[in-house]
Amino acid sequence: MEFLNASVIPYFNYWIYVVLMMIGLHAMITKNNLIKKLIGMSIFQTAIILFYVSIGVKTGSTIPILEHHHDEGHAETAHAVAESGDHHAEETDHEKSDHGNNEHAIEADHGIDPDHFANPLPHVLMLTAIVVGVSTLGVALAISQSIYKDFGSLEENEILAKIKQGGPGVDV
Amino acid sequence: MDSVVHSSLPLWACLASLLAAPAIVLFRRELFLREATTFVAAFVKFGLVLAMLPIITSGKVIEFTLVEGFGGVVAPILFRVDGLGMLFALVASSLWIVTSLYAIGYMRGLHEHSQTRFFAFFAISLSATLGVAFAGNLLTLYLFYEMLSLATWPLVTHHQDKEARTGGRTYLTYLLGTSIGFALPALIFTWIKSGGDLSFAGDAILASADLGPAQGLILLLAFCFGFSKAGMMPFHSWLPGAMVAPTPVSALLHAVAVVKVGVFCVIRVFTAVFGVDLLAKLGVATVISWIAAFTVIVSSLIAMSQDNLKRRLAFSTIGQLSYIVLGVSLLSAHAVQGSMMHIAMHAFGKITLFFCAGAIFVATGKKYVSQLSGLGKTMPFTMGAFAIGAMSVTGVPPTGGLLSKFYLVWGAADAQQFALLAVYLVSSVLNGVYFFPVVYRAFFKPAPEGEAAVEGIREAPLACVLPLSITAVGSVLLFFFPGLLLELTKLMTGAQ
Amino acid sequence: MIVPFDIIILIFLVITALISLRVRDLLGATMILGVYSFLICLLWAEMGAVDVAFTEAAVGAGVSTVFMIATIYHTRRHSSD
Amino acid sequence: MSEQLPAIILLAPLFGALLTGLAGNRDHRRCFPILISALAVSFGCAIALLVQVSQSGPIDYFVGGWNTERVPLGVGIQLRIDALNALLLVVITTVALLTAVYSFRRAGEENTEKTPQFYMLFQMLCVGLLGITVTADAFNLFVLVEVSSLTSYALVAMGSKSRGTVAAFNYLIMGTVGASFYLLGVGYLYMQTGTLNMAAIHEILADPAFGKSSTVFVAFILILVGVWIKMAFFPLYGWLPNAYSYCPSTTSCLLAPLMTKVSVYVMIRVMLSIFGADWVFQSLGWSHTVVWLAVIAILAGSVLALAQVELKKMLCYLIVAEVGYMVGGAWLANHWGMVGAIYHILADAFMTLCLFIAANIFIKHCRADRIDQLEGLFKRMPLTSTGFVVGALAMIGVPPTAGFFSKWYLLRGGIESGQWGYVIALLVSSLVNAVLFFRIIEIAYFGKNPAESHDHAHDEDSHQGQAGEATLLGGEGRPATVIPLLITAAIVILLGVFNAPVVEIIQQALEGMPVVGAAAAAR
Amino acid sequence: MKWFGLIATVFTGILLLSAVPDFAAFGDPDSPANGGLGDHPSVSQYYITDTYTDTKVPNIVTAVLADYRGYDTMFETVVIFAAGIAIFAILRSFSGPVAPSHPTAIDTSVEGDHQRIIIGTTCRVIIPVIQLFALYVVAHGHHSPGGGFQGGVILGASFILVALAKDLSAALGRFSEKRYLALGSVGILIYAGFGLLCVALERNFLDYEILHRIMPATDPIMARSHSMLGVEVGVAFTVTAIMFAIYANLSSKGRLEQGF
Repeated sequence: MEFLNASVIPYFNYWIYVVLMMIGLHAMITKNNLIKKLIGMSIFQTAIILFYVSIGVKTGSTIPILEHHHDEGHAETAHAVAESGDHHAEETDHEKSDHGNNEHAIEADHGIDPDHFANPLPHVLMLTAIVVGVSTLGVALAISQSIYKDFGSLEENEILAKIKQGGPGVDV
Repeated sequence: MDSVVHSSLPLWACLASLLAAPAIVLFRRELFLREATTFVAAFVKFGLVLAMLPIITSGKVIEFTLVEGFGGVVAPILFRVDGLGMLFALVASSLWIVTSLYAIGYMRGLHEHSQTRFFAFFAISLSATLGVAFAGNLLTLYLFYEMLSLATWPLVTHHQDKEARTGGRTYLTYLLGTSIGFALPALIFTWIKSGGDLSFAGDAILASADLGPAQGLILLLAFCFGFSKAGMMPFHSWLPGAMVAPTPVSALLHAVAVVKVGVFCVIRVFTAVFGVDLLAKLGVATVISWIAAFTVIVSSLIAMSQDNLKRRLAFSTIGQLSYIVLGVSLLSAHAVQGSMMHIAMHAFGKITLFFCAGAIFVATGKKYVSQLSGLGKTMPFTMGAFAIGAMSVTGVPPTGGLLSKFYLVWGAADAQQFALLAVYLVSSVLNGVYFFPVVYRAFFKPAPEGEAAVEGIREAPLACVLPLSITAVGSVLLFFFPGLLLELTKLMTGAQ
Repeated sequence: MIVPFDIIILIFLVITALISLRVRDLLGATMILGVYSFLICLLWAEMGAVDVAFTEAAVGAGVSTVFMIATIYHTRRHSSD
Repeated sequence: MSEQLPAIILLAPLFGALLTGLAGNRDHRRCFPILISALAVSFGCAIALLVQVSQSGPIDYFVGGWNTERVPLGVGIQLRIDALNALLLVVITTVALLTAVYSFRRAGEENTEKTPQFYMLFQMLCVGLLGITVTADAFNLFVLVEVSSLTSYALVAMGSKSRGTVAAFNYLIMGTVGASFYLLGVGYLYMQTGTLNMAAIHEILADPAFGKSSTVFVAFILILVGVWIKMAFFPLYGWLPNAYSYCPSTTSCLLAPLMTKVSVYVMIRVMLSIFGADWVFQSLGWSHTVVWLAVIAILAGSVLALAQVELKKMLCYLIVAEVGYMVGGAWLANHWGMVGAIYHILADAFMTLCLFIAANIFIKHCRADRIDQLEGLFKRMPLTSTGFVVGALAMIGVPPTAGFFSKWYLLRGGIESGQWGYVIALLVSSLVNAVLFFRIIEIAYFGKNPAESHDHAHDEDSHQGQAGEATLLGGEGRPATVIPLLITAAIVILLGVFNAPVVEIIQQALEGMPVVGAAAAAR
Repeated sequence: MKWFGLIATVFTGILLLSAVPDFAAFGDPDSPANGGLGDHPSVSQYYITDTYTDTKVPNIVTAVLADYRGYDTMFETVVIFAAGIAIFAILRSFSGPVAPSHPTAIDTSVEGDHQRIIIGTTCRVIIPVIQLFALYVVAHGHHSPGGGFQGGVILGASFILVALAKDLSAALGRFSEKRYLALGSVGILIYAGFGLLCVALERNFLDYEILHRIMPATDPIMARSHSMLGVEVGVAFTVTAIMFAIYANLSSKGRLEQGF
């Protein structure tokens, strides 16, 4: 129980991500059916995404979207921001003031406390990873359809047996 | 110190035959033009070599850098002509002229196929040979050494039959295997030990390197076996295998160019890589001496048992090559001089013998010693030349072989190596034992019954007989006029 | 700290993953993979990664399930393992 | 405009691909000019970059202009071109250009109705490879790896051979595992350092506190294993031989020289630019183990190559062995080993290209891919054979080809670091290569075996009928296939003869990221 | 293979777990990734504090995605596009129509036509809503979760729904192969075109700031914001096209006839 409290509970996300990854990897290596391999691949990839997202979590933070009353018109705020951007260049230290949900606090950027927002970078990266994942899945499915057309099967052992026989559909 | 002349002559001498190769291919339909090209290239080459001779004899050295080395990254590709290189180049390029003539007679006489390819690769091989002769550093040497192995492969396997295939396989296995397996690592090790210097100029490369006896021995063995064209046992069996080649190839390449490139490299290793002083200090050269001595004796014994004439000659060559290696490993000035001279003397003698073997084959189709009875009557010129060649190789006056053997024995005496001196003497006797029965059989045994019908002189074509006569005369002349050779070899040993 | 909600979802994730790999009916396996995707998308939303969750909902639970079904439809529904 | 070259070099093939998609579908003949011009622009950029870099040092390029004073490093994506990747860019664009010329009409025959798609994938693959090379952002590298992998899966699967499809599936599974491992490794690094920029990570990891960090350690292993899978390093090579030998010929000419080499580049980049030599060689201290793995890779690759009867398969196993050369060289942990590994990347790319083009011409010509069916080709196809022989000699390591000099540097590194196992493995593999290639040359040179001559008699006749011996090049392939081969062969030789300036540039690259790091030098 | 797989998996698992105790605690705002290391402030802090001043986009993820790391996103789009082309290249077959007698794995025989009517009507009602929502997701990505990619997927899904509800040829009638392939290219063309425009104006690739010179009524910062919308639209185009393309090919074995 002590072990649980010390190294499992605080890192529970990471433990589960490893477990999911192992499940996925094991399926990718050992499953006989190609579609099952791909299911394993999906699990494997989501596990990695889970890991990344877990890095970016901050306790007590909110989603990485600054609240913003955008009914006040863009041009005006843009102007203000441009000014404050210049202003900012001189001030380098980020003083930590209270997080304010009002327009003003956003514009004077040093009013934003980074600890109040989840880390956006892993999210961005994982958007890309998801896209890559679905693209790979699509190509893999296309290849499996093509394999099925040639071999009439999606079971790896049957395909290998057919290749060995040099049976119909196999042009070696 | 020798002064250096910068000139592109060595490059052109090298390129003369290389550039001829495409021309030969181009004229493959015009037999006359093709052969004329070969001749022109041979003469041009010889002329270029001769043009360099006065510079060399005046004690200078010609250098030419083909590709620069950058900041010690890698050695440059560089030509450097000195006495030894000159000697070798002279022998190779002069004999090419003769061999070209002989090859035309031989190839036409036997109606060989793919003559164009034959002549083209022959020319490339000569380029590589001269490249080795003129190499200015170990890298360049290695480069042309490998080029020679590869360029001669199509010549060895010329017949393209099963035997040629096996012979060619052995040939490449031994030559490439040893050069990649031993010579290349030895080369790189030298490069590291010497701190990035591979040049033959000046002091020996490893003269000031920090090298223990064990390392030195391993390195030396790696070089000597790596340049297995020198035919030291146990890496000798490529040479008998290569005898499947047409005779002109065996004659020029496997009596002169290729094998001499091997011993040439070994001499370079002894004199320019290690340096006599270092070897004397390490005391490892005796190992090589004994390996060479073993090779000399054993190959002579094997030669006696060979019935195939060309194979007998091949084993004789192996023995003679080890003479040279043995001589240089004695580390005495006279022995080294003798070794260098033996390159030339043996070249003339052995090429004569091969020419004769080929001429016999062209005229009668006979390959075996036991078939030669009575041949002296039908082919007197050929067999006469054979006798002279045999004398030269054995070391009987008045032939050039005597001189070089004399220097070798002298050197052995200088070095106080009387056991090795005995090896020289015993093996000379053995040489006689395996050559003179051939001559005796040809001249004094009656022809076998079935062939008695042949009357008068039935020589091979003139193009075959003329070259062998020239080289036979050459062997004799070298006995009487060895001045140039002595001068060139002195340049080398004097410089040490 | 981790809220119990997380723990429950995480455990369910493992269970769904195992089931989808165990089930021999590929159509069922795909459906359960959809459930898995949906669960993980909930988890991410809870962790503050709304954009990722949104994408996963659209892609993992939506489109890729459709892609898989399209393939299974043209091949074999039954898997040997 | 010249400061925009790092972006343009990738954008040219990208726009090429898009234009091919828009314009090529209607008329397939438009594809080829677009391809050539796009790659030519890239090639020009690569040359210009190489010149620029070798004269005035590395170029930093910040996409989106995120390099003002107040923006910390790593906020935007940085492209960085030093001498190392400038060389690689030249190699990639040259190989791509030569393969493009080779594909003229060939691609159309192999993918009749999908020619535009083939060319689009071709160009996107180039985009991916070039992008991998120029980027200085660890995550961006992953994205571009996926661009190149995804296109290469498709290129492999496009072929008409059904085994190619199966191979593509395996390739995809392995490739995804590899890329995912890399991604995971980058995640671990990000977790410890908070940035994705290679230089920034390097700066943080230079702190000795990270020498013992198990996270960084695991990150390194993950990245390394991921890259090893991608480059088919020995125990992880399973996907490669089938994928490269059952794919269409143009694809094999493009993938075989480039994919593994670029992965090796990534490994070197990760070792030197992200983790740094100090960390990799000193803190980790694994170089002996990895070099021994490389030794096994070299020997296994060579032995497996010996066992093959199909020409392209054999070449594929040789790639496995060559990968062992490069990994071993990079892990010798000394200057010359690294120089050798990098030089071998260049040399091997052209050697492999040379052999694959020649092999493909042979195979097309004989309509057979077994080694023993290549009889008598030298007589019929002297030019192609010359190209093949040059490639073979380079593989064996005969001077003055590039293969010799890469071995020279690798051996030098091996001897200097006392890794005798590696030295011996290199030599053994050279000898095995000699056996392999002379077996082929023998068959091709000697013509048919007397025993089985009747089988192929008709084949011979048909060719005699077509061309006979009347013309020198009667039996040759199309000029569009033979010319790139001869250019490649010439490059193999020239790269060898003029290796010194190339090595000079490599050394210049290594000045920026020394192999023997400060810690080792201080000891 | 089974044992090898198990060993490899377990080994990987142990390796990964071995590093877990070294991790910063879950949710720690001061972990290196979140809070930075000593004198190296983490880049994510910069994103959170400065995105609004830099770009005027409240959704930090969108800003990072389309601007700071826009280069990544462009290639992410290229990945999608490549996948579409790849699937076309692998699967598309132009051979003549084949009798639809091939056995199908899933029994789709619907009992009677009335179900089809129900589905058809429902789809007719909801598809416009879905498409409208998709456009909203694209356009509103600056302020709320979403953006080009999510919107594109939804838009693509709406076409897939058409194909599911009626049949593939009906969907292809609205969105033909020629069109979706072109749209895929155009999407990236828009994205890369924005980048190239910046190059043409002598700034670095994708440095949108300079575009205020040619965009009416903007300043450098709003130029960033608007350009992001532009590239998101490009992403949406490509994703829409390719999602549908993938489905169309997968569901008809590359013949683009019936589908299911």
